[in-house]
Amino acid sequence: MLHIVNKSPYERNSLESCLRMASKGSAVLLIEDGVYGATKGGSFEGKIQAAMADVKVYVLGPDLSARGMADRVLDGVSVVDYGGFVDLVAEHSNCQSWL
Amino acid sequence: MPMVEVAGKEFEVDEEGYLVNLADWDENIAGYLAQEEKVELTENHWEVVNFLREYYGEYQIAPAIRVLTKAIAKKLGADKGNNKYLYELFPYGPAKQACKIAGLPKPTGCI
Amino acid sequence: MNDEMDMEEEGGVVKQFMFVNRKAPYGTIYALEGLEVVLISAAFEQDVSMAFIDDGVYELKKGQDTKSLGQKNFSPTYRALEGYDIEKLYVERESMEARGLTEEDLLVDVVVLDRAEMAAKMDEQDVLISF
Amino acid sequence: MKIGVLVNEGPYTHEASDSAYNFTKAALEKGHEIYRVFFYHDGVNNSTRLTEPPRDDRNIVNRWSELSKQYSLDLVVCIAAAQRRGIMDENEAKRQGKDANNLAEGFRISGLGQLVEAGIQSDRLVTFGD
Repeated sequence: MLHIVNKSPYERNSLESCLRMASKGSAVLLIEDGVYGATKGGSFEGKIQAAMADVKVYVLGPDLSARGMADRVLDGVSVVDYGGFVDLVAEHSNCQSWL
Repeated sequence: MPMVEVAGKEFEVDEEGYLVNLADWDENIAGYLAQEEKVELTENHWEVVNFLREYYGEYQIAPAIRVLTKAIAKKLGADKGNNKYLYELFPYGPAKQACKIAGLPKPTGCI
Repeated sequence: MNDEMDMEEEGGVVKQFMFVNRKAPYGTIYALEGLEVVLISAAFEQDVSMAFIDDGVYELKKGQDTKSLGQKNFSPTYRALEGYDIEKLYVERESMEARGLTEEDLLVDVVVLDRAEMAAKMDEQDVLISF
Repeated sequence: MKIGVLVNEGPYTHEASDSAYNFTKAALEKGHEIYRVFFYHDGVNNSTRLTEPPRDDRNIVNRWSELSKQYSLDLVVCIAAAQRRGIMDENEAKRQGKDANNLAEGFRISGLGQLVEAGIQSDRLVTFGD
């Protein structure tokens, strides 16, 4: 399953809820303001790193660059473009957007 | 929007003849709305109209036709809870006509 | 009363649809318009369920009274779902408890799932629509 | 693969419509079929042809219309949500006795059933919103 999160974890609990519900082996894609969740130095860093033991984390490159955070991506998080976003949707049997 | 006067009471209907303020509804107005739909209200019609008003009062929606027939079958018996019976009473559709006469809002979420 | 024409079969496909509710009522329109989709989905003969997670649990709180708001109180409509054959209402236990609510506070019968059970339910869906 | 897209927010305030557009375009360019893009909630505001952004900004409405033309994309606006928010095509405006209509080219107004149907017919349904 693919989980899509578009909210900053510093503003809303979407990412936290998503990680609570994402089962082992699923993927989490961070888009829009959600990309802040995958960056270094913030207080959410530890939570993402812990989650990465069970789930694969992706972040949308165009949203990251737009926010000046392209050089802050956490190690182990994969950066994808819109084509990669489409591939993730196609590869997983279903997807849930944590609006 | 057009204003209509029935039995000394003024009320508003929309462009398609639906009652605008649900609270305005009374039996005289139902009679007027039925006349506009060319439906002559009998006891059997009233049974459905009153059922719809009760349903709306309880759930705040007008039921889907499938749900209406099922619920009527449960309350008034299978001889009344079927499409044939309801369409005989309301030839242009129980959804459209019975709801209008019952003063319920115009259905919006059509398929 | 939305399906004057009966849209029964869609080529006989039955998919598992889950409507995921995570927003409180009245503050935004998502809960109300989400419910409208759920009611329509009943006409398509699919395997429909609703999940209430996070603030979505508040949608089911008993005793809602919107008179002073001038908004329609749509909470009674959740009780109509049964008549639409939508009977799988799942509430996540952690979300409910975190908000100080119990099953007795809810206006419909629900199935309370803990988070692992809810996660498993989500995984098995064909289509998830979230509001 | 057949993909359905649901857009729940209007243009400009939220990035949702931009994300949906960029996703849809990328999917089409990769050779996927977009079964339908369905606009719900404030998402219906993506379909008003009265939109007139500054020249140096993107025109979100026209962008959808053009994509629709290029790929014969089915852009469906929910009628119930549209009526609440003042989005109308010519027929609906006539039916409601309104003096104007504003639906942009390439969009059509239809019922919520179109969303459920998109879920049934598509291999995947992706939601964009707030």
